[in-house]
Amino acid sequence: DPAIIYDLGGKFDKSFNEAAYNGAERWKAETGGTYKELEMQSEAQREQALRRLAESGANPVVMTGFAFGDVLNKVAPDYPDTKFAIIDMVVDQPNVKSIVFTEEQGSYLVGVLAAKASKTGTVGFVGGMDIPLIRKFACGYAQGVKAVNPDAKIIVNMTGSTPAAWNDPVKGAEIAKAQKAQGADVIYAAAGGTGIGVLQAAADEGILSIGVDSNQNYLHPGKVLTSMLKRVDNAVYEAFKAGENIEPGIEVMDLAKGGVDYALDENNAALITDEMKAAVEEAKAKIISGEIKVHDYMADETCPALTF
Amino acid sequence: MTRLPRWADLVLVPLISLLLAGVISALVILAIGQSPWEALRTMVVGALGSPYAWGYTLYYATSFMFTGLAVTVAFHASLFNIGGEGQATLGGLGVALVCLSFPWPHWTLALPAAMVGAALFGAAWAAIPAWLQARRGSHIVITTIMFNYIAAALIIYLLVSVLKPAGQMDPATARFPEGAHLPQLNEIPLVNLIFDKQVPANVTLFIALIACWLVWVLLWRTRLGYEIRAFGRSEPAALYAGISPFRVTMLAMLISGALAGLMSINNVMGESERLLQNSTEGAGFIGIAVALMGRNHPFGVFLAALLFGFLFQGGAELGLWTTIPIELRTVVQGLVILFTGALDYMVRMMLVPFFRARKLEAA
Amino acid sequence: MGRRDTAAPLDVPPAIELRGISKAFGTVQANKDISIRVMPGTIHGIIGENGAGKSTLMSILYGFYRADSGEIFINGKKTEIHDSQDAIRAGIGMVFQHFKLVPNFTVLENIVLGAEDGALLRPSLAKARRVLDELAREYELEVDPDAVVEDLSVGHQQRVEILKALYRHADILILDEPTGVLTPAEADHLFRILKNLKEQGKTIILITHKLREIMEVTDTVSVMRRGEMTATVRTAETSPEQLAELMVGRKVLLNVPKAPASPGATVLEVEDLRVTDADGVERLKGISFQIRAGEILGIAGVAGNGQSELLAVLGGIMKGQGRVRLNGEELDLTGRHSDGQSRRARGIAHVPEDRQRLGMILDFTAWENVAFGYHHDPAYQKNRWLMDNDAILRDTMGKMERFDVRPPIPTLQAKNFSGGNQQKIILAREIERNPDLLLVGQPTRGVDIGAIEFIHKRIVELRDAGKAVLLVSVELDEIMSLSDRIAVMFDGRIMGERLPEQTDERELGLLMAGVANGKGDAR
Amino acid sequence: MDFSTLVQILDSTMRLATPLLLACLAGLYSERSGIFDIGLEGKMLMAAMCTGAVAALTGSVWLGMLAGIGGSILFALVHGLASITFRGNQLISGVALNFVASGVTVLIAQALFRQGGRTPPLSGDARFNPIELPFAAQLADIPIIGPLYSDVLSGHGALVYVALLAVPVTWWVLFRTRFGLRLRAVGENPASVDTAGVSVIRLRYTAVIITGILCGLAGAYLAAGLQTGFGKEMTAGRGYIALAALIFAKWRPWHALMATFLFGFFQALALRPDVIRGTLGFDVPVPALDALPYVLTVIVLAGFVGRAIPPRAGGEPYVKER
Ligand SMILES: Nc1ncnc2c1ncn2[C@@H]1O[C@H](COP(=O)(O)OP(=O)(O)OP(=O)(O)O)[C@@H](O)[C@H]1O
Ligand SMILES: Nc1ncnc2c1ncn2[C@@H]1O[C@H](COP(=O)(O)OP(=O)(O)OP(=O)(O)O)[C@@H](O)[C@H]1O
Ligand SMILES: [Mg+2]
Ligand SMILES: [Mg+2]
Repeated sequence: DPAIIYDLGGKFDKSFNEAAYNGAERWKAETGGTYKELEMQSEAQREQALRRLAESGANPVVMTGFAFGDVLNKVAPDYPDTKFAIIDMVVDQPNVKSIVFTEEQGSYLVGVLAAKASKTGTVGFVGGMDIPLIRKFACGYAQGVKAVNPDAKIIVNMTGSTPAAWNDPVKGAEIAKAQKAQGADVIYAAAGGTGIGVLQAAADEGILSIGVDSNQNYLHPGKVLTSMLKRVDNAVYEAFKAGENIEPGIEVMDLAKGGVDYALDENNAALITDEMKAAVEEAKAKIISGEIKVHDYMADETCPALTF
Repeated sequence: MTRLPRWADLVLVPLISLLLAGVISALVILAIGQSPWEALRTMVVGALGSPYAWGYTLYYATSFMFTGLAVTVAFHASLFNIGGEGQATLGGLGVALVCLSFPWPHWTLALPAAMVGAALFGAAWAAIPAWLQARRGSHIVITTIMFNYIAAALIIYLLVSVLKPAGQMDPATARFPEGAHLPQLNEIPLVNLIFDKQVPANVTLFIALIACWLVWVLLWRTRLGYEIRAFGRSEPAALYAGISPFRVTMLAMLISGALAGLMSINNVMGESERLLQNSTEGAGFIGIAVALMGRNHPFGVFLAALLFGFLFQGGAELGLWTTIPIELRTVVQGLVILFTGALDYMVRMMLVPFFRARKLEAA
Repeated sequence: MGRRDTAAPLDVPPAIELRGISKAFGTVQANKDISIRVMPGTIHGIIGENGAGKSTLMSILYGFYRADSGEIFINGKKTEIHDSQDAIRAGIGMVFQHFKLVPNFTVLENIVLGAEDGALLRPSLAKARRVLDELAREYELEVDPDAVVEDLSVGHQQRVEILKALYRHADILILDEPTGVLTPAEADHLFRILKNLKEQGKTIILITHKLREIMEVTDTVSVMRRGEMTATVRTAETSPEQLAELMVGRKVLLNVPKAPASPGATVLEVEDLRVTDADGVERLKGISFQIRAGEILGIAGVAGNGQSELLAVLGGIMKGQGRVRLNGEELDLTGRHSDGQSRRARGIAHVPEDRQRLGMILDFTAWENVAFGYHHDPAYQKNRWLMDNDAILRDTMGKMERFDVRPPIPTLQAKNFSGGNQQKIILAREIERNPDLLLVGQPTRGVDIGAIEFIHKRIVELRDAGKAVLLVSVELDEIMSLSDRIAVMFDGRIMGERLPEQTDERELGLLMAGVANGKGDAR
Repeated sequence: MDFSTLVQILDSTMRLATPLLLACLAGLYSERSGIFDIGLEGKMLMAAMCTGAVAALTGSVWLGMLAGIGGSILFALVHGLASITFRGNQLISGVALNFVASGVTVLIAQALFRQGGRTPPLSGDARFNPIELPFAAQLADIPIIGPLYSDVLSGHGALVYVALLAVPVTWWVLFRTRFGLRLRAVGENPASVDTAGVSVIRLRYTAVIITGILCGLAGAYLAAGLQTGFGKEMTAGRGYIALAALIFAKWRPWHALMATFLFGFFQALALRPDVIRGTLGFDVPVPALDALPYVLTVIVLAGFVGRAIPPRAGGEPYVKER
């Protein structure tokens, strides 16, 4: 059986891990198969969890989150017959598949929408843990915003510097309120469970928010502008489907492959005008065609549109 | 009130407390619509069913022996050290600094050095609450709780801002050099006949056993131990006997902190081989339950540590293979502490009629 | 033993009647089938040795403890007293041996506590202030209603306790050893108040050890021994000698046979010794005396006048200022060598006043207690690191035999020995060290007559072996019979020194009350 | 830091200080009666779970709050049983109950909702909705006082005002009523209360139940005010910070208000590292801010800033007969 390990936020974080859960469930519904799953409770458990799953014969073992990288590097060689897949991190082992996303492209798209929807010309970004990966989101977002409104002000806040930052809705809400006070009227939350607080506060305060990873539009219908979809669900689904024959190596899930996107559904249909839609679809096409190159923060740890 | 015979006090009371905790846990499991029997079976198989399972149980038990002994030593000086968690955390820092500061050629050299680092850092973290208790009368329970939180904050800061290697995203130190790798049970000749798969239990287990014995010697065979016990029973009397409260408080807490710190040899050096956030996983707190359950005697601590190793590993297995959340083990742990530490009088009262009846029969 | 009942007038029921009261604490039978009748408007005394069960009996009457069996009648009516509320409702007030006041409350708040007039405090306090004023004038019980209790002297705290009872309209007032902490002058004032109360028709029960007080104020008196009521007699028809005999159950042997002292060289010289306690109160205010080899110096005084601190500072438990020389060499009073270990190393042994709190660890075994304080003794060590428990065990068995400790089981926990045997273990430990100076406080407190004789004999033997002994006791008899010289302490000072054969209890009593030259007419 | 930023931070402070204040006052009643309680954390957690669950099931925040109070009182009674009736070690009982709460809340939430130990998100009437104080809109334009009134004070959930009100009420109860006098007395010298004919046991149980109620409110506010539902370990040490505040406040109600607002202010500041950098000109590590309440408490405990003397009978079971 395949197995999946969720990171600290837990599988019901309505965001990153939940997307992975949805992928696994979709596989289950379609194939009728069973899978093992595990939620991390603490940093120190990662190794035991990996080993126990590998021991139990699970194959492949999929894990969500960069934090497994180091441990996987250590564990993978001990189980050469087991295939592993890790999302958001590159682990160079013969039996590991690394799946990464071009979050900067998806973030660019929602940045375009944010700039179009903002009346104040100030937009916000709330990140989770302050790591290059999250800066990559922020940087792509900023590029999208600036593409529409070069004078826009972008307020960036990170929730914290530890994994606890993925799961701190109180702090998310307080940061969102602070950003609103500074003039932001659209806030993009790339912060896992913390984002729930951001979306809630934005809805309470009557401003717009942008969800992340899963489609979060439904959380506050008419108040969430859109969501940056990161198809972790697809990644997990594909990995489960490939089963033991999963191909090791690096897979980049980009916009062209449908790895990232923005969400449009009945919950936000009223918020996205035709003009906005046209703009974002144009940007999308240009990115896919390569006409627009969205800078990847992690390539050189710099951002043309933002200073951290 | 009839007094219980000593053996009842030492054996029966903890067992009945455990039984009560078990019964209530079973009720909780029933209440959430699961089968206690199934839960127990999963735990037993997962924690005791194979050498591999034992490898985990013993790994956790090793940690709990250290933290249990830490609580025990302080307890005999009538100091309730709730700070094991923080002291073990700091011990981990000591281990990490030692392991990373030098390209260790062989574990036999790295281990003693790391032990010194762990003990020193753990003791240092206990020293301030100890001093505040001895000199300023600040209640050690409150100060050690505060120091747990301060330790957590300190480690986060250090991991994120100082110790994290460039380019790494998760807050952890670099990996320790190969030479600092402690042999795991599956890597030790002879022992590896039993443990044929890689298990986290490592040579620290033997150090923990030695520590149990040494603590027993300390408490019941040395002058310092005598002074610690005397001071713990009666401070005025200790003063009369010329035992310095300051000295005993400091020494007991330093030893306690050092023991808690030494735990990090097991988890930081022996298992994860780098310092992580929350590396202790609550072992400092479990030490309280272990000490209470073990009646503050090193041998009791040894047994209780095995029990809690079983609970911890078994609980992890529950989380892994059943839909019973892993938090069940926190509940059991809390109930054991409650019954052995706070409701022991109730347990005794339950036993008294039985012994009174026996006495009457005998008479 | 002849039992005589008070002949009561037939028309008035007794204010208090107890029938068949029994009470056990674990294995200790504190009260055994006790019956007693007290007529209204009288002062009834209860005497008995330590631990005889007096406080227990009164606490039962006050509802603080519950009797295992027995009945209580108040003014002829059977009354169920389950808690203190019931007792208060029945008109009973009690002043406990250990006061039951809230130290950081004001006098007024303490008085009102539990007797408030409604859910709000202000009206209650205002009323209490008025009533207090009346009571104070009526009974000479002045206290400042706004003073914080912990700032008051013991005598004043006691007044607060009495006022508390009166405020609750007590017609029956129980006082448990009220004079133990008072100077004779304060005690006299108290007795005036009691007589005054009696004239107002109140019934009073007075517990005390002191025969003099019984003879002075009571109308009737009951004697308790070992949990039993041995007799009740009219005070006018008895004598101190008879009461003493009733108390201990046989003729009292007051004097230990001892040879005259033959003092040698000076062992201990104390000069201008001062001690300040943790609260900053000066407890010893410049004390000087000497003890020579082969001599027992007895320190007499009302408890709380600095005797405890004197023992503590000499024994290394407290720090002090001044000069103390042992065999001509200065003792460290403040520095590193001012602790108990250093004192023992210098040849000072110490039998503390409060044996259960200071002298031993009740949870330790007898043998562990034999090493207590001497755990550094080379004879008790196996090597540099380890203690030699077997050696201590062997030593303990010898000591138990020589001091007739019963049962002679060294592995028994100290708390399982009776008080007298606990004291013997401590004495064995300290005396067999053959110290140059023995400090001994209240050596026979709570110890039965047989053991008292034994203990006294050992102390005298030590003196005869040429050692110096400093004896502190609140029992004047003990001081008189053991000491070669007597010093009387009052308020942290030595009021005077006397030779036992040239003084009497009256003179010592005056000195204890702080009357400078021991002559009543001096001030 | 400009004024509007300050208003912002004070606004956050109000929200973040509220659970601390309620828990701190909760601890005050218990400890004033002589029962030490380091189980505030667990009671809050239990209350948060019960509130989250019942509010989610019924859609009513008020029913949720009642459930929260119920759950908290249950734990308070167990603590009372251990420390009053069975004369157990109060510290150990508190530690134990925190563990039980930490685990059992997740177990129950998981069993009820199967969402990883959370309760479903609350919205609408299942949460404490903001209350506009009278004239908030009209007064908003008055300089300084206006924003302080209409942005900081106004616009919070009901429990914020309940917490603020609880301070004078507690002071009044403690120092102006018969119950308060007895409560203070039983924490200082239970024998004095006992001999005065008042039941020590009943007084202490009453105090412990009040503690349960206030912790219940604190937990309810966490789950349905500050957040939108219960999450694992969501109290995040607030019970211990409240305990720290109680010591900091030296067991006095008005001081408790100040201490909890100070600690709430630190928490609010920790959310705004940018403001700290802007004001101080250098970075203060967020962990340092997180640790500040604990460090301050240790300093107070050390007696360097006025000695904190707990109620004298605190922590000791009342035993008449040995
Ligand atoms: N609370 C208690 N628990 C257990 N035993 C007790 C308690 N109070 C008294 N005792 C025991 O009961 C016996 C009688 O004690 P009580 O205090 O009544 O004596 P007493 O006559 O008042 O003595 P004293 O003159 O020393 O005050 C003693 O053996 C004592 O140790
Ligand atoms: N805590 C206890 N546990 C068990 N037995 C006890 C305990 N306390 C006292 N005893 C036993 O009860 C008996 C009575 O004790 P108590 O202290 O009242 O003796 P006593 O009659 O005053 O004798 P002594 O004159 O020697 O002081 C003793 O034989 C003692 O061994
Ligand atoms: Mg008495
Ligand atoms: Mg006795």
